[in-house]
Amino acid sequence: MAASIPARFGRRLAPSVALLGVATVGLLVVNLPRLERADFVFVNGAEVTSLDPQAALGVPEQRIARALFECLVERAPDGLEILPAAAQSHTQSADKLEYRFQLREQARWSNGEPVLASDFEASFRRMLDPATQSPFAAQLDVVVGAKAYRTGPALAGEAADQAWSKVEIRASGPLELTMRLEYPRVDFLHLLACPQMAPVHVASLKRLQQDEPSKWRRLWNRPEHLVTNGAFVLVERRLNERLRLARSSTYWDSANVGMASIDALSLDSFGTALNLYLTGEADWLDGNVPPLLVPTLLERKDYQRRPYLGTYFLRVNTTRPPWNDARLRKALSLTIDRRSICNNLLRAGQRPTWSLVPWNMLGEPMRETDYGKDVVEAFGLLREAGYRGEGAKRLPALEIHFNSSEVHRDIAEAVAADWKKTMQLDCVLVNQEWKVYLDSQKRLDYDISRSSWIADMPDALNFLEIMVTGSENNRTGWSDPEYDAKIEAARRELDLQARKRLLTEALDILNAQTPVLPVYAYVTQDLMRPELQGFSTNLINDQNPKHWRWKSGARPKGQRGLVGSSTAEKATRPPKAP
Amino acid sequence: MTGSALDLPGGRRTPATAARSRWKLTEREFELRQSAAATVSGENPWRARLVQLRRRRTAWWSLWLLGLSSLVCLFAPLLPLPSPALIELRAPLLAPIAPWRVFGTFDFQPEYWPLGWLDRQLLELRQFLFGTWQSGPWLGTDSKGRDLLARIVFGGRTSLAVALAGAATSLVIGVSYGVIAGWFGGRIDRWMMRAVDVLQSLPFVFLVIFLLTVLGARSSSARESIFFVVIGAVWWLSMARVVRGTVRGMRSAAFLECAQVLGASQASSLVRHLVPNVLPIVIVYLTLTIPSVMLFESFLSFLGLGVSPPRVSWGLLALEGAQAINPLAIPWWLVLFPALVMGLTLLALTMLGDGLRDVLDPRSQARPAP
Amino acid sequence: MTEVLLQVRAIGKRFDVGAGRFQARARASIQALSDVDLDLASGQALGLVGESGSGKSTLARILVGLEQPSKGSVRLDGVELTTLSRAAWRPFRKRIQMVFQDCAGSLDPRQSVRSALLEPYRIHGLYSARERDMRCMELLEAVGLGAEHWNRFPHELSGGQRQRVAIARALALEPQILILDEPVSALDSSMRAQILNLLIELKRRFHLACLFVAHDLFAVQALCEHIAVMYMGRIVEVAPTGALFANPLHPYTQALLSAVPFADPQVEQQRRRIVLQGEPPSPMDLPPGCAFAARCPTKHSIDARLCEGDRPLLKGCDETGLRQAACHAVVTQGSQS
Amino acid sequence: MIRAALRHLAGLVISVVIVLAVSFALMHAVPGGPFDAERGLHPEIEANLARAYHLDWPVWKQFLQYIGPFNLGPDGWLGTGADRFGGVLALDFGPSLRHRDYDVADILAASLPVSFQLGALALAWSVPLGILLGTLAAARAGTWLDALLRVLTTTGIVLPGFVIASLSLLVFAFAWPLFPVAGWSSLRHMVLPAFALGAPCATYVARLTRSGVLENLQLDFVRTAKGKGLGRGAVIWRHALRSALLPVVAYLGPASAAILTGSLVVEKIFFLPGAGTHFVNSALNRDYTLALGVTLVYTVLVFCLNALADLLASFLDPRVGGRQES
Repeated sequence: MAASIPARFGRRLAPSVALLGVATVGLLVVNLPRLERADFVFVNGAEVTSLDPQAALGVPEQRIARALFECLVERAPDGLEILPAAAQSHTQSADKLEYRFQLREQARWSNGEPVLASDFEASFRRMLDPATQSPFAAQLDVVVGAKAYRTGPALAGEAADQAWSKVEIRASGPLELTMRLEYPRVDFLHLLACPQMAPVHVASLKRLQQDEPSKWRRLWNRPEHLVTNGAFVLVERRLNERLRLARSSTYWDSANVGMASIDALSLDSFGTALNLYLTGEADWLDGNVPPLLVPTLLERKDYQRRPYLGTYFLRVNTTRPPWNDARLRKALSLTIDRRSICNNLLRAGQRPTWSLVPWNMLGEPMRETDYGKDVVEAFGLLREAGYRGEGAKRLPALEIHFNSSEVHRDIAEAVAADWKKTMQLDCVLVNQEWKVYLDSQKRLDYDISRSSWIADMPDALNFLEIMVTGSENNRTGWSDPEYDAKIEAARRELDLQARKRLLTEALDILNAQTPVLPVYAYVTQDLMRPELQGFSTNLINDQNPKHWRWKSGARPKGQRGLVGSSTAEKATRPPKAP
Repeated sequence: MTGSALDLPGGRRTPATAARSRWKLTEREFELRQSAAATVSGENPWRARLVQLRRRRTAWWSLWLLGLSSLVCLFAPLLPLPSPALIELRAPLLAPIAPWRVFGTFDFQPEYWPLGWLDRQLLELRQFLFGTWQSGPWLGTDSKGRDLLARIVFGGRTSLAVALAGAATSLVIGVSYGVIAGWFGGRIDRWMMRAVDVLQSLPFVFLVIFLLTVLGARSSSARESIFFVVIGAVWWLSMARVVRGTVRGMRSAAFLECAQVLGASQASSLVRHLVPNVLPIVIVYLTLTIPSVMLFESFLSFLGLGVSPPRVSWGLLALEGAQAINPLAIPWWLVLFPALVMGLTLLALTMLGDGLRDVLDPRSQARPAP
Repeated sequence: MTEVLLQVRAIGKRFDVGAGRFQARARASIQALSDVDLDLASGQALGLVGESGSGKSTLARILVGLEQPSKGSVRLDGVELTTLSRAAWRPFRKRIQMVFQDCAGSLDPRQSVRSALLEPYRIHGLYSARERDMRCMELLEAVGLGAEHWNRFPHELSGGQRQRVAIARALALEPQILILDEPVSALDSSMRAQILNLLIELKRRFHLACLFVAHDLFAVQALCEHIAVMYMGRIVEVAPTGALFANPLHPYTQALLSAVPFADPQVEQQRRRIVLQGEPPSPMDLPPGCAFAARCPTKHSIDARLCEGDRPLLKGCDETGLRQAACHAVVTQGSQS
Repeated sequence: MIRAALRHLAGLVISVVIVLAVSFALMHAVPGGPFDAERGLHPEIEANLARAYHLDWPVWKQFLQYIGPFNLGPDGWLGTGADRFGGVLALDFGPSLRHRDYDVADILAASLPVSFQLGALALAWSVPLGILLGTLAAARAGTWLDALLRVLTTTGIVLPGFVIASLSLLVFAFAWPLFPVAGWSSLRHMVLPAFALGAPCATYVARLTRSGVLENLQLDFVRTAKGKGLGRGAVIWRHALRSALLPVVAYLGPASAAILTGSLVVEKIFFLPGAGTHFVNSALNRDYTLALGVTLVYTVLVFCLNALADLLASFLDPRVGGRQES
């Protein structure tokens, strides 16, 4: 093969040329515009699945929804009180069935349009519309006509308006919204304070739908299209990296919003988050601190722990013998050395709990017993059930399911060790990938399955509701009509004392039947700059970014990394009104 | 020469049988010759390679190191180590303590995951031999107070087992596939190799996740055994390629045709001639496969799809160590020792592989060893 | 005449070339052999001589079943061999064996001499273990190797020794027919003489019928009673060895013979050298007439159109019919002589 | 040449179809769906979602709808009106089931450049350095330098990627704060990830080069060059190295594939918004469309990189190029 001279020359140069090409292309291919460090940077956990508040399923999504949108009412930063928000006031009828909300005159959407009652009506309608597929639609079932509308056929035009007219959510004036309930609920305002009840600007949505008929579903919550009524607007969104929020100039209370810009990092690896925090590139991170680190962090001033309305518990498959015997389940529960798990394994101040409802929410005393006695009691139950003493039956081996995570594994190991020690019960640990784990729980294909429940409202009912017969969150096969009745009664009970009594009775039933084995009550664990103010300390860790502010003069700036030069003002520029 | 050799037809009077009888050996003659033959031992190619290997010091040491560590891992329950599964939350994260300061304690508690029969026997023997004596925390303890040395030794068991099993699976699949493709050639070969091409461009993380979830969801204890199915299923591709290439090169080798002329069946020439000749390259490849299987295992651990607790593997230990690193607390021993052990083993395997390649690869046989 | 053992009739072989991934059918084919007839009589040796590429090795391989002919038949004692399956061939392996050219490759590098020699017995399940050993030892002795080679491996043997082992192995099953495919061409000349002498001896002692394939006449001359000359897949001349050397009929044979150096310098000096002009035709595209026509020095003396247009057939050229040649020119000569 | 290209293309098409079909089948066979969550969905809403994404269809029908630009359902792939999904053949990978504000194409467009940049940087430093070190080791074969380089270059192969990443982080971000710990916005951010990702590649290239150069030094033409009086350095650089680079070039295909896989680890540790993250997460989240989209792109990518490496090898080596495949 006779190569011409240029070809030979090319051959000699080819490797270097190729490599140079790779390098330059590599450098040029992406040039992420640098962002000035935001006023406040926090680690938000996994990437938010959607900015649509009506689809805001998890904690990360709800935080962002809180920042971008404002509900009719909101919770006080450090308590259970309900404060006015988008609605400056509200009234209830005497029978507690009708609510009237007076909206603020000066409230504006980020595109400059006033926030009207009709916006809220349209927004609730959108939430209930089956085509929206909002996972929260069922929460409004208490509103007259809502259930019929959301389970009805997807309609359009005249017929849809017809159907909607039967739902008692109505803009009774430009700034007055009326809602009517089927039965009184004491926690209705709390429900409305949840981020998923925030309004979206349906009018701009409809406009976009006309302009971009094929892509509007995914375009409307891009920075250039998203219209919000909250304290912040979306400036930039980088998938799997960060959300940049900026103070909204059209917000009615904008003068009192502390942070000019906020970055929410989509980062769910604690190690990396900690690295960012320690190098000053993040100001707040919360989440599951690896127990290994807890002792080290405990010495730091910026590591804070507070009670959190969450329970870690084990579900028992009550459809599988012999675990359909409540005595055996109780024995399982009694022989878990919760104190050891909390003190030795978790170490961040989690509290042992014997009740699904954590942190004495119902005022019942936290059960303080010693493990030795519990074990003896468990032996008694076992003997009663015929699994101890003369001619005892042997307990079959148990499978403990948990999703792949070190902490879950450790707890499962500890529990298995306890049961082995006390009941000579052999346990097989089954480490499952998350979705497989959920699936086996859903199909009741397990013996013991690790679970947890985090309340989205500071209310014991929120915990107890999950064990109702047929609830999609029950997943134990357990059912008790008496329990169901008590929960149903508590839902409609307006008298707080009576309601508490009903819930306590329901809890007693649950404790006696033990379809779930509560292990510990969660704490929040925050690593946060001490200079941060306005941080909410409520039990459900419901943060409203609007209140966050730096102690005067403490605003972090010029931290290394992330500092750019060119686009300084971009972060604070409000989006243009269309 | 011409004159004498050019026999006339009359020269071949002698009947064949008569000719042969003259060549018959008597028993005595035969035994004499046999004993003479016994004094000369030919240089078996395998043994020759072994001698050559011994001359390569790094490879030879690697072989010893690997043998030794395999032995240690195999007889792990016999060693007076603390239990690798015993959680001791009162004394977590102990830094390594030199043997001359704390040589051992009498705290042994036999707490393990379900052990096999052999391991139970070994454990009993250990208790008989050493009682409750156990070595001190020479390499420190992890966040749950488990002895790191014991975990490394037992983790080595898992890792080596996974690696060996994975390599063996890839061996079986790869060799049979490669031999079939190379042996039959033609259209079969083309399609089989096309399939390998396709599979090689398949991003196999899905395969792994799929197999680990679907199969692992049912039988938890069999997770390790699923590993090698998965890994073998992934790693046989290049093995198949290599074997196929060798077989194709050898298919026209005269000694295979000789065997055919002698009347050997296809199967028998395959087993008798082809396989022994393909074996060296396979062995070389195997020593290079094992490290990558071990690395892959650690990669799976990183994704949370590794061995299931309370069992350990080196990959898992290295991951735990890597995750424990942060600027606040640096339990260096948690990352150093597992990485060191894993690194050394893989290093030894690679060196051995290099040595074996020099010695066994037919390409390198032609030229003298450097 | 002695009985005919192996009868080769009208063997033709085409090789398809250029069948690629996207072509089911071949673009062209090579005619390696066409209409080859041979008889191999028991205890007699036939030399098959020709240039490389003339198809002689292919023929040898067809005879032992390594290749399937495109047409024609090979009969051993009247049994058709070409259609036999590999398994059906097995009983005939004891009667017909082959020695390959590549003495380095024909022995498995990972087999010792002993196990190589034992292999035929193992395959055919003959004899007891001790008897096998004994026979192998005999064979070893028969090919002139000693007990010291018993445990050796091929890489420890010289080329000649390897070929001896290969011959011994071919003889292990006591065949009647031995196909020798250029058994000495890979050896240096002193080795070559030794092996040739060994073959002559073995042929006599074992009463072998041999087909000795070689590319030079000199090698076959010592062993063979008859010689066949091949050119481009055809046999152009068959003759008893002495007669062929004394009076080659076919111009190609003459050319071949003139290339053989003679030991006697005087004879050598006086000899007329025939240097062939031109290239042999492409085997993919053989001319319709005599394949040798383009290079034939005698062509011009006869009707060139006849040579180029009409393919000469192999015909008897003397009274006995032992001498045959395929040349238009020879036929006329033969009738004169 | 054209025939070779066609052959590659045919292989690619077959691969893609098989990969898509297998992945689709695998994903749907794995337990759990995209909308399963700790907090269970109301059954009606779940059914609603399933209907909207046609998850209630038989798998084969879903697959056909995914592939084809034809319309199997009453409303196309995605629910209502004009908002329908074209299918892979129309180069439409559909909407992501998890990142519900994005199309799969958007996600890929946002994340692939980052992965690509990372991979290119890793290759750009590791290959030349590997070649340099390998040549150096070969030139000084048998000396302490060779031994040192050998140990060094083996370390890169035997340590898992996450260990290298963590250690480099510990040393160069904490102990000696030269580089930021995470993020992807300036050249300084790219140093550590590119290092961690490229290290195994560099070591492998070094080993390949070393053995290649050593082998070549014994070849005839190199000896001839030496005989002509060329200096040892010149012999190595001009002659031995050039043909020794062939295996390196051939390795570039697999290397790029390895770098794509490795980027998964590095992206996670250094918090980079690359595509590797989606690769695992989409499978774990049962984000069917995204997972298939990523798989598809990676298949094409790996395939093309291998083909490219082949091409480059044949360009560099006249023997490879001139030889007809038998």
